[in-house]
Amino acid sequence: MSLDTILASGASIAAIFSALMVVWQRSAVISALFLVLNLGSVAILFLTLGGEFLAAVQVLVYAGAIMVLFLFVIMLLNPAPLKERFASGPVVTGLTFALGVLFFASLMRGVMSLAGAGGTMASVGESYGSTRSVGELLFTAYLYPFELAGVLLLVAMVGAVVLARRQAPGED
Amino acid sequence: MPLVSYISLSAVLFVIGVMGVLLKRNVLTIFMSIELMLNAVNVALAAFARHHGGLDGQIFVFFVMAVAAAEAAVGLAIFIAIFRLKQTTDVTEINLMRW
Amino acid sequence: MDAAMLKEIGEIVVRMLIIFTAVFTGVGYMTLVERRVSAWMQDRLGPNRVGPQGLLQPLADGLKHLMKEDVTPPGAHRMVFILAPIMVLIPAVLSFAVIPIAGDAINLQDLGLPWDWQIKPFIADVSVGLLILLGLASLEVYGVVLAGWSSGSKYPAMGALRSTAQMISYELALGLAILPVVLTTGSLRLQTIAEAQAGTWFGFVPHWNVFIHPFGFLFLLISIFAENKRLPFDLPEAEPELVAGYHTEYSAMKFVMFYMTEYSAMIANAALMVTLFFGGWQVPGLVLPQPWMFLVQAGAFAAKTFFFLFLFVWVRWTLPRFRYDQLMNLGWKVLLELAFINLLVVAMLVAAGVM
Amino acid sequence: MSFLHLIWLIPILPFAGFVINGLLGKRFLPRPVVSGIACLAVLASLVLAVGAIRDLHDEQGLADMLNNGTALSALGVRPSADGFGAVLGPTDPDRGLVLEASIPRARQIQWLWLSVGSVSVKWAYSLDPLSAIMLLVVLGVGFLIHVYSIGYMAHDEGFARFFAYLNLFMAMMLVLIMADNFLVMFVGWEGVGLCSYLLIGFNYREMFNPARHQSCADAGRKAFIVNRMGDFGFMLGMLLILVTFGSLDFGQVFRGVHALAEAPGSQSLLTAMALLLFVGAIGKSAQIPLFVWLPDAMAGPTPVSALIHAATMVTAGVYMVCRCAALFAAAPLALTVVAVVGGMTALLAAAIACTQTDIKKVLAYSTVSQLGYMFLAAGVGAFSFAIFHVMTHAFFKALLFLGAGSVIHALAGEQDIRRMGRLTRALPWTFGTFAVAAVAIAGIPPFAGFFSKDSILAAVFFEQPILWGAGAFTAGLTAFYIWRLVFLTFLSTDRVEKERRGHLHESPWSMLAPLVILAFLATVGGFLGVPAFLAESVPGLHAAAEWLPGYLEPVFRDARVAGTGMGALGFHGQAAVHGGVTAAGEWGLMALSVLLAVAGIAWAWLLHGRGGELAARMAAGLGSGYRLVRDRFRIDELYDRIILKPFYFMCRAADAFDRFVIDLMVNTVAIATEITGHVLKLFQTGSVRAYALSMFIGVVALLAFLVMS
Repeated sequence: MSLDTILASGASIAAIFSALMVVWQRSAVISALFLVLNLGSVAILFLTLGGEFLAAVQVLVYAGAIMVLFLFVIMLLNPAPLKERFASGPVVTGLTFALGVLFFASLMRGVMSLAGAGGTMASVGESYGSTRSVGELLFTAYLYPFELAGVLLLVAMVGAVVLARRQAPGED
Repeated sequence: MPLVSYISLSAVLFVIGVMGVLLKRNVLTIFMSIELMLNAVNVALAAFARHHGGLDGQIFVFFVMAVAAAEAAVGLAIFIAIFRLKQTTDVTEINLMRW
Repeated sequence: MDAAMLKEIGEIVVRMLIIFTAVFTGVGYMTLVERRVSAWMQDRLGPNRVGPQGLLQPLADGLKHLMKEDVTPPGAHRMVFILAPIMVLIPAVLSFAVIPIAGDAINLQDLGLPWDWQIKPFIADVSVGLLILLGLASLEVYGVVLAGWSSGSKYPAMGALRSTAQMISYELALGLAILPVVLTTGSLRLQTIAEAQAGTWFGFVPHWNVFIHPFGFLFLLISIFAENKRLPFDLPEAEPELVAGYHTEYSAMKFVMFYMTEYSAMIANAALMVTLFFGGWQVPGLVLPQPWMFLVQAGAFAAKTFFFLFLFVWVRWTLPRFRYDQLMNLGWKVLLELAFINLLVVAMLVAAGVM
Repeated sequence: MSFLHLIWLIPILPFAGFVINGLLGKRFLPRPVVSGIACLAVLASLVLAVGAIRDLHDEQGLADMLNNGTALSALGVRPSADGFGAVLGPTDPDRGLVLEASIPRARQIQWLWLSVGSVSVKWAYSLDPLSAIMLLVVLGVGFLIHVYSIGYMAHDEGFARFFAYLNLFMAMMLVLIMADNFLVMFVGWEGVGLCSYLLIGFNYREMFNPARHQSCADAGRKAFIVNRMGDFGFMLGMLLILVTFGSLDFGQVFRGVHALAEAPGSQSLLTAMALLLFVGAIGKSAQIPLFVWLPDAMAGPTPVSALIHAATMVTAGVYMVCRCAALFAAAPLALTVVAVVGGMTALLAAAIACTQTDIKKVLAYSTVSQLGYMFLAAGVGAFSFAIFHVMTHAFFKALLFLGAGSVIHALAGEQDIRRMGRLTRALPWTFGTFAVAAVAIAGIPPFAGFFSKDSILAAVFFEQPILWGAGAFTAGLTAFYIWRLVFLTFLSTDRVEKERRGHLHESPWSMLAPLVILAFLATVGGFLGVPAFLAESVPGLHAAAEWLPGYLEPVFRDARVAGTGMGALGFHGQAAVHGGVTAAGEWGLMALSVLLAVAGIAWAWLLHGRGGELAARMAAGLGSGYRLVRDRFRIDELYDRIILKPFYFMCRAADAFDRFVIDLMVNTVAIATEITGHVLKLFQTGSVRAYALSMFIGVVALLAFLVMS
């Protein structure tokens, strides 16, 4: 077992555990914390997949910005914790679980077909996933999508400001 | 780890996320479950990118993150607006769009 | 475990020993420096009783806090309440892992030690070091939010909200202020950035980024004051309004951890400024045989860093506090735009081949 | 680097003036600054144009630029892709300066504008003798009118807006003139149309024709809509050209025309193209049947009428036909249509002008009539005479309008010539210059109008004798109506209303100076094109013999080669083809036209010189015929009857169909939808989770199906 495999396996276990806890916990804050853990684990998985830039961005953007925003909003709203763990009664919950199992089974059947079809990793060079290589691809082949993503973020920002703005009295 | 492991992990995370969306009562948790699903997809994308030896998958991950950021900003703003109106984050009580 | 692996682990341990020892000592004595310098500025004496010139004061403080009662308020979320100070301290200390303190590696044999170990001037050689630094800086917010939330009390909650908003806001300006350096250097690796600042113009002006990007440095400086919640931006812990901000309810060792975080983040940020804009460990024109080169460079780095630490203290006792809306206006409506314009101009100049 | 490299600046400068005055003028700039910017922008363009034209004819310089490769290697000289001349500038095929020394022509390609499939259109300007003449006329007259406007508009609150529009107009007109392909020309074409609309409706709040409840805005709209009809023809023509030749570039299209003209059975295609383009010209230059907008365009301020609706924009149609001379020359039928339409319009409009009582209306119909002359010239292939007349007409008609404006200004807005008279003492300068213009348009030698009009008539005489008759009669009418105007306005009896008498004053010098300069030009402008036989027999005039036609000859050389018979009449008039015509014949024609002019003036004096009794008696005697002419042949009413009324009827029919047939169908669908909706709404529980669950069920089912199958 190489170091990479140990790292990846550990991160995978952490990721699954934290994901389960996200769903299981009643308190939104604790859920959010476990989600941060999950994101960190996924960042490590990215590292094992050769995406060092991606891992850094995952930490910077997801953990550093998006989840902080979540926590910030949770604190701002500070809702009282809800009593029930799940929204529906036992029957619907059970049925949903059954559906989930069926969904998972279908997915895994598709995934397993990969194992036969040469599910090996290609060998890649030193620069694979480096900031420079990702950046070069991003600013050449994916330039338009990149610009569009920028516009999307701008629109989202404006939208968020408009939505969250408290209306002054007498303003329509 | 071989490709199948990564993809399986991705599937597991995705299903957990789906379950979270379907079962949870708190809108914020539901929203976090959606992030979970997006992450699961990101793992699969990065794994396939590595499998093919190209970087396009990683670029997609990058875009997914951008979209997630936009989504989080707008989504949370909507939650704030709803919370001001209903004083709750319980999704079963938010049904203004009912006929 | 073979010899090679032992050697490797040994090298890493020594690296960590050197840097973390330096940092923790620095943190401890920074508290003293702050108190002595402020006393000096206010024409007082300051702590001077414990040891010669009060030099043992940090130790005494640490012992005092160790023995104090650790109070957990009844409304607190116990687990998160304990987790929060850890979550602020770890990223702050981890930041030092990527900051280089000298140019070339040093062999322990050169120092007269028996081991043939190459000690690199940094703990981890990460090609995205700058991103890691930014990421760690943003992770620090968690501890703050959680501390405020888990205390179950209004003042910490308000303080945490303010801190979070302030830190998120100024992170943008901070990142934008740094980017011009990345643009001209072409690397996110801090050692590369430091190395790129070797040499001089006209033989006496050192080739430091601050002369290329004066505005970037200015914006970074302001952002860092805000990131560290130092005066004039210390709104989150403004004592007339919020008692002590998000760590109001903390006591004993947990409080010490917040205290240490503040100073280690200060040192880390000072080191970051030095590395990015003041040539890091560069001493222009200096060439020495190896053990001395390393030591002089590390010393120069420490000296430059100390200058900024002194600046932090100096400013604290010079400028009054901003109002919160002024702070937010400055961050979003002035600094962000200016930093962005600066970045645009630099990008144009780089594209035009001027830089 | 010569001025030729800078021709792109010529339209940009007025455009910059438009932007500055349009954005800042009203709020931030004082009036002297506004007018200064506007006038200086035009003046700078004029200087640039003069410089560029000088460089264009600097043969040594051109030869150096073309041949001296070593000196200019730094500039990247290379042979142009189509083998015509050489390209100066960067090695980008979509940019640079292309010189054709033989014409001479300089083409400046700015950038690749559109590139769709195999078609690419470049934003390109060209400067050759034809556009040079137009440039000088437009910029020169335009500058004078800008200066005039400073005084005329001094009291108007829309001062900045006016100059902004005026500058925009100049920019667009220059684009039109310097265009190197149809599409760029079309941009200018539409641009000047837009400015025309904006400026006609400049005083959009005021009523222009209270009797018919028309505001100035309505007049603008009428001009715009009528012009659109013509533009539609232009667009169709462009499309046909594009489809046929795969290019809109003038050079390529006309080379294509030459190639196509050789092929059998191509006549109908060429004729169609030419006629479609001519429809555009009809609209823009107010010819039958689309002339109705021009008289109403007099709703605009008088400098606008002078600049746009007399001197420049309306001649764009003539310019376009001449620019496309090669195409028209290759389609003789189309050329005949041009001539007939031109001749008819000239006669008809002159007749109407004789009966109008509004000073600007008279001049408007006069303009229509003169434009008819120009088309008449173009229609017989005498393109250079058409341009000659464009030039002289610009001088004397702009002068007439500005003079009229001066009168209106002095009379505080009075436009009815029945309430004028005896103004010579109060307005000596205005009267003097106006009289010069009147002499010029009447065709009295040696004023400008005489030479251009006489050249046209001489050319027409040998090609279309019937049209010559119409033209000659029109010349007489022209002399009559313009001198009727002079008598009624300045001489005759004093009929000015009392309260306006006191207001009477001579205009300020900013208005008079342009008048004087234009009067000078209207006097001597004709000497640019003295007929050959005349020049030879008058000592000292020899050098001036047909200078302008000679100057333009290279541009119309294509038209000579391509055409058969008629098209050859581009240069040196009829003599080149009709070798048998003697100088005596030409002398005779000239004498006849002078005689007609003098007769017209005399008749005007007889009727209106001292009092209107004789005129009134004559009008009564002519009865319904006179009223028909006075009511402008009731063409507006005719259009109402045959176009608008049926159109409204169709609208009502469509409305009814829409209500009772379409709506019924739509309502049925709507009611069905509503019922379905009532059923389906039960599924809309408002619960996000329910939606998510149902989506998920669908996803699972789909996935299961895909994986299992």
